[in-house]
Amino acid sequence: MTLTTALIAGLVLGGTYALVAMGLTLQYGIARIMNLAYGDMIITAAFAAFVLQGALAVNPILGLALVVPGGFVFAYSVYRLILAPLVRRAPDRGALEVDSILTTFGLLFVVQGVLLVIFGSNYTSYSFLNVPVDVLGAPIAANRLIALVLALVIGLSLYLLLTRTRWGTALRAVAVSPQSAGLVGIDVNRAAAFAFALGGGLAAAGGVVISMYQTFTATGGVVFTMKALIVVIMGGVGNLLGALIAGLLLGVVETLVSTYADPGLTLAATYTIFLVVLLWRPQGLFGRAMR
Amino acid sequence: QDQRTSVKIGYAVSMTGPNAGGAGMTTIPNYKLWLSDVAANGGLELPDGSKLPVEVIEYDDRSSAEEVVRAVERLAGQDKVDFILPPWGTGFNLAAAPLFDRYGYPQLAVSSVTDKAPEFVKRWSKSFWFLGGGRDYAGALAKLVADQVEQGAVNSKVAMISVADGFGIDLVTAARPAFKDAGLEVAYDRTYPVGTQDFTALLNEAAASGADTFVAFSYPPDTFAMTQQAQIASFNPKILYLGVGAGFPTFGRNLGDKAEGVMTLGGIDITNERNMAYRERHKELNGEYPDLWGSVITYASLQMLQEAIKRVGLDRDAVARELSTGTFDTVLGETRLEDNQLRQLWLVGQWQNGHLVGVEPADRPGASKPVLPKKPWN
Amino acid sequence: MTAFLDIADLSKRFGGLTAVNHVSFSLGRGEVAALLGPNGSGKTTVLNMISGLLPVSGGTITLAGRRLTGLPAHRIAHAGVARTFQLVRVMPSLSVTENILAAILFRTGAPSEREGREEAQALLAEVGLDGRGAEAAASLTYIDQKRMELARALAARPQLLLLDEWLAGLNPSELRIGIDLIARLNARGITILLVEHVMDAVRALCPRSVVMNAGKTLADGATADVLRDPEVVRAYLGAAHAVS
Amino acid sequence: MLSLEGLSVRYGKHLALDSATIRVDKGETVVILGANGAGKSSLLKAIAAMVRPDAGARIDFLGRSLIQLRPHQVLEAGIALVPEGRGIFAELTVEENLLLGAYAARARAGEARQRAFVFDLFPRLAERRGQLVGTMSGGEQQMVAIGRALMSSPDLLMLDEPSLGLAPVVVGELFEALGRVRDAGIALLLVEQNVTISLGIAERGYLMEVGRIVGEGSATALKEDPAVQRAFLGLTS
Amino acid sequence: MRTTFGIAAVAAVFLALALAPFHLGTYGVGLLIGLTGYVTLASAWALFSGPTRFVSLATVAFFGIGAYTTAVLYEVLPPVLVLAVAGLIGFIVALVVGLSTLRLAGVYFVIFTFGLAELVRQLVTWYEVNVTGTLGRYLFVDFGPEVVYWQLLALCAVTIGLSFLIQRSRLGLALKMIGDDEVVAEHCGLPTARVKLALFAVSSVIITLVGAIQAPRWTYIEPTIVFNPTISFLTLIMALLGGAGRLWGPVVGAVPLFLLFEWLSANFPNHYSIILGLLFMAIVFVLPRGVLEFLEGLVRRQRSGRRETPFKGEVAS
Ligand SMILES: Nc1ncnc2c1ncn2[C@@H]1O[C@H](COP(=O)(O)OP(=O)(O)OP(=O)(O)O)[C@@H](O)[C@H]1O
Ligand SMILES: Nc1ncnc2c1ncn2[C@@H]1O[C@H](COP(=O)(O)OP(=O)(O)OP(=O)(O)O)[C@@H](O)[C@H]1O
Ligand SMILES: NC(=[NH2+])NCCC[C@H](N)C(=O)O
Ligand SMILES: [Mg+2]
Ligand SMILES: [Mg+2]
Repeated sequence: MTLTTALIAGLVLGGTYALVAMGLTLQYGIARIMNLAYGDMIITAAFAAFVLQGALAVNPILGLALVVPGGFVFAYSVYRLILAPLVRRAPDRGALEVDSILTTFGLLFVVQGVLLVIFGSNYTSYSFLNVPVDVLGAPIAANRLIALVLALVIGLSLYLLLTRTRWGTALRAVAVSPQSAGLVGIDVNRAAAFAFALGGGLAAAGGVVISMYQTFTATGGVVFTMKALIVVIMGGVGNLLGALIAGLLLGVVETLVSTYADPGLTLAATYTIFLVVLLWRPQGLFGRAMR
Repeated sequence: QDQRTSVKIGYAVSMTGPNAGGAGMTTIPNYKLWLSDVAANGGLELPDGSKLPVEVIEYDDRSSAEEVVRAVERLAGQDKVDFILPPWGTGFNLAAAPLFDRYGYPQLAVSSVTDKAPEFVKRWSKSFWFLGGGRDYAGALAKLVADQVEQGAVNSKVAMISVADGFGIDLVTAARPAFKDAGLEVAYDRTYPVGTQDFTALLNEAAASGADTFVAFSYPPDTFAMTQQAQIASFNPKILYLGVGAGFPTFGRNLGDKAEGVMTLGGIDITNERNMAYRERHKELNGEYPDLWGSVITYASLQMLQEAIKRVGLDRDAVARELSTGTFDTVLGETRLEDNQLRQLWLVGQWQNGHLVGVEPADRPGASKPVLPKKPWN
Repeated sequence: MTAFLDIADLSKRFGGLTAVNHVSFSLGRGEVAALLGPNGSGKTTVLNMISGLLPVSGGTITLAGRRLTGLPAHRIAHAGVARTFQLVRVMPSLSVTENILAAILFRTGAPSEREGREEAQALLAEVGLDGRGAEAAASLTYIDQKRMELARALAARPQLLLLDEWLAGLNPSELRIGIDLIARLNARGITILLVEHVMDAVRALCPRSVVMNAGKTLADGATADVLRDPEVVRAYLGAAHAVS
Repeated sequence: MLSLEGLSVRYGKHLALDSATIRVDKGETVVILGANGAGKSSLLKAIAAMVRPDAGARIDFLGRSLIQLRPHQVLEAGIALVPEGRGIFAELTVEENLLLGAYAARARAGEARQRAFVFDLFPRLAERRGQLVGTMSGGEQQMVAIGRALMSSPDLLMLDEPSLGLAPVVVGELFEALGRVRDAGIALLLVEQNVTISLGIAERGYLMEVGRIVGEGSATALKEDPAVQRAFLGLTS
Repeated sequence: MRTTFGIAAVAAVFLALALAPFHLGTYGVGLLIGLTGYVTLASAWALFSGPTRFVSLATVAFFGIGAYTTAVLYEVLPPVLVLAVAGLIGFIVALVVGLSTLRLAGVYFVIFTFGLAELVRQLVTWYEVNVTGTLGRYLFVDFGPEVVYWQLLALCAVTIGLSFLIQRSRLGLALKMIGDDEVVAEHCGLPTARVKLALFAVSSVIITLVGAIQAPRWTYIEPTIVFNPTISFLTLIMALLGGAGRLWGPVVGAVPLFLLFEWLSANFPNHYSIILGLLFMAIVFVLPRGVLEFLEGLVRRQRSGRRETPFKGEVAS
């Protein structure tokens, strides 16, 4: 396998990681909710895509148009109904963190339980667009390529939105200091709900795309949550571009280790890279250091 | 004891957590099916011809060894059930084995693949092992490939990958000497971690090794991912052998024609009408066909239990003895255990005409002939 | 006079920005001096390097002949340096007394907890917080938190006290009390380096001033002279103050 | 333009502000004097809806009640607060802080003008547009905070100890700038310990003591008041 | 005086617990093992993470290391030495982890510790696969569950005793200082790095011992079994739910939660997740400050001392 092929394969793999992580970085970075049920939202979207394409014969790409708004609305309602009261009562960030960990831990079980009741605990998968596309001489599965493209498009456009527009800056301001955000006329609750919902939409997009090429089970959400968290932290909390780059980096590292070292060490390498990055930059690759 | 109005049967399986996928495929649906069959039959029949309804107690072990141990303690010590059905998975069957033994319950361990079964039988006399060991599967595969080499159908090189958990490692450790003894050359031999999603690199390296035979001792998510990625990479080994998951009904359904020729552990004898009937009933009750390796054996083991109870009653020692020595009529046909192990197994199966048929042991009645080389994907 | 605190060629860079640029000055034992300068000239950064909050980029800091540069903050504290912060830092989940006790119990030669508590009461009284010991530190007003911070700094029995705008935000009558307090501390032999923008206080307290501008030393000498220096007036004091 | 009555604030059981009643007329500059802990900040925070006052208060601004509004709505109504401790966005740049200052709908039209005004007032901010505010000096951060508040084109600007931590030259400039803000027709409500200078630009003032308003008068009258002189103007020797 | 009485009462409870196996069946003992295991884990976790607020997800790394040590050494060494070696390994790993995490804070620390646990698991797996060539070790012991229980109970008593002593000493204050503001703590003369390291090591050694003691329960030891991240999460959740900053917080978090898990999985195996999740959210809403403070509130309100189980009374209302 040539280096180019390995690199491309790595980027494609990393595209998935990045796609999944960006929603979480919005939810945690801006809405300040450590959402342990994030992976289960992804799985839910995967099942939704599965149902759409199986029972209703809706192609998953079109399915995105349905599932992503669904994820948005779901996350919005979750925020408004369950999380907003906690945000309101939390005296400080630490307390909110504890509360949100505990609550979304509960939510994780609920979502998982509902999926189990509906779909059972079986492995689920379907096949869609599993056709090779030639990228610089490397055959890449079209469905995976979609994940990469989607990650890049979403990542870059959200990044521009967040850094180049007033509205995006306002979202970041909420992340930095919700107290002061109110003082400049930002409706903090709405901004946080929106960011959380946006994260939900991204989770849904991730879920749909992942379902196109990956086997999933009702109970497999935790894996996504943790992988996403790793990417988010490595990139720097709340930093979309960081999540994008960290995701791609991890993908590339895994593929390179798998190709040139030992496939048995891919995950070990992932975690090593992650740990090394944090040791070198405790605030993540793109986190802003503050005293 | 004459006033008893029911038979209590309990089990703890992984309904949640990482093991739920496996249990949800091989174990839970078959427990459900059997219980519903028994109920439809008016209950469990006893030697005197009377029937007692089954009272079921089920626990979720949440994929945790400590939980499964405690659940079995609870079934035995607290609920005082008459029989305990085993949990899913090699590790959990072993975790529970000392308790089954201590409390004198026969343990009909199905979803566990272990070469140590003979030792375990010595240690725990009421344990029964139904799915063979790594050496059985690896040996059969080695024989099959060696035959093909002899016929000149494939070269003698084998590329082999395995998942780094108990199952994958057991099989690959058995396969190495087995392939060597069969005169095969292992040209590529790598292990990947559980949860790996991307096999591009592995498949490319395997292809580059020049082997005509590709063997993956893999787990369902890996098996599916690998299958898809093999198509993308136009990876077309003449013999393609995949691990757990290649015998799942979804595998055949999703791949359609492309599944033709893929080999894996297990398989069935499609001329066995009772097995085919079982499959339909399974589909009717659970909404899905059973997998083509462990499921039918799980069901058969339960039929044996049922029959043993019918023959000797609810005395667990007697039931264990009967299971050891008796001959049973199950969906697998005539079934009996040797040294508490089921040895009549399909060790290699191949997808042929939409069915996963048993091809090895080739001399077993009902065996199909392997069709090789496997057609390229496209 | 041998220098008690000696700062030699001290520099601090933040990425591209040089916040402190080859600054040197020294204080004699028992001296009280002001470190002045426009906003952003690097005063707090100098204090941060002395107290060990920030590592230095270059230069050395010595206290009574002992090199502080490179030591972790707690070792510097044990060497006799205590400080307050420009933006107060309290330990919010501890009570006021515990905030003080913290510094008492971890200084060198720490007393028993009982004695520590008594000492904490005395310190609180000294800064005007008597009777407030049981309150949560977070619920004090900003100014009271500053008082508490000073008590905490004193609890370490420092030889060198660094005060970063400790007098800011006091009204004139409170300011007088504050100035008296600092003068009292100095009379006890504590060497004090204070960063302050309240010129009345500087004039009242500090015979000597060092003025920084854009990371460099602009002037160093008797306060009266320094404050008349046209450069200092232009960069720091402004026309209004030049008159007085 | 702003008038409030019976405003009380409690933290737990502690009554920090006890039915305060004040008013600020259009374009007027009002200063609030009081010892530490008197409740000055609490008063401003209650107006800005950063703390919930007790029921029964009345806050009217430009003919509209501010009771029950949330902070962003108060700003939208035309009141900006430069809070104690500045409340800047430490992890954003100067530029972004100012951009957010003009987040409110009411601010958009005059944004360019206000920005020019702010940069004119604080040239340092123009030099440091790209710097993260968290890494700026205390005084620089104060400039950001005031600049940001001005960006919303407020009708009433409330400042909680704006001179805190500023170099003398900047304080001079700041109050000169505040004078210009006032001259631009913006009313100012000021909490300030630097009494001499604040009474210098104010028209009127209130005196507070342990949570209550205890006095009111024109700036000149307050300067003459012996009690005020004793408490606030007694300069150090 | 009151403390003496309290200590006596606690000692009596532990004594009663030690005698419990003689009155309970195997299931009862199994239940107590699980319960004691989690109480110990949560208490040990809170020992460091409670006051310092460094939320660690490395719990299972140490737990698994303990279990593996037992699996590897049980045939070779006498049990006491096995535990000693396990503790020693846990201690060394804790020092390495502690030293490498000194600069991290907040969620970065949380996820770092999670990554670390996964790394340990991957390395153990890789070692077993490539060096020993087996994955999964058999561990046959010749003692019953009571022995496991007694060891755990002793460890639990030691852990709680240790927490008690630490909280009353100036070390307790030091930890709270670190939790509040590490910079200020340093400036108060506290060698924060050393204190953090020491406490992290103590907590980790205890966690390692829990794993080492519990391992014989499972007969078969495999990385997926002993490095199951759920253990880290449950430990953390239990401690937080009870109130991680308090001596009895982890206990009153772990006990009801553990029993709730058990009760739900027995009675609603098919809807376990949903009910558990809903209950969980309800608990967070109803008990914003953890179970312990809620209980204290109850006691304060009704001096009569009528005790209720924390959940039933609250969730129903
Ligand atoms: N968040 C809070 N929690 C509890 N008490 C508080 C809080 N904020 C202020 N207080 C109390 O309310 C009273 C008034 O505080 P406030 O900050 O309004 O005073 P102030 O006049 O602004 O004082 P300063 O000049 O020190 O800023 C004080 O006694 C203070 O202790
Ligand atoms: N952590 C940091 N990262 C980057 N720049 C910093 C950092 N800390 C301080 N600076 C910069 O260094 C310069 C000096 O800051 P410092 O806080 O020392 O000023 P100061 O003299 O104390 O000012 P003030 O009187 O306003 O408090 C400022 O320009 C500031 O922006
Ligand atoms: N049909 C099956 N899925 N059988 C299960 C194989 C053995 C089991 N997966 C294990 O833990 O090793
Ligand atoms: Mg400063
Ligand atoms: Mg105030």
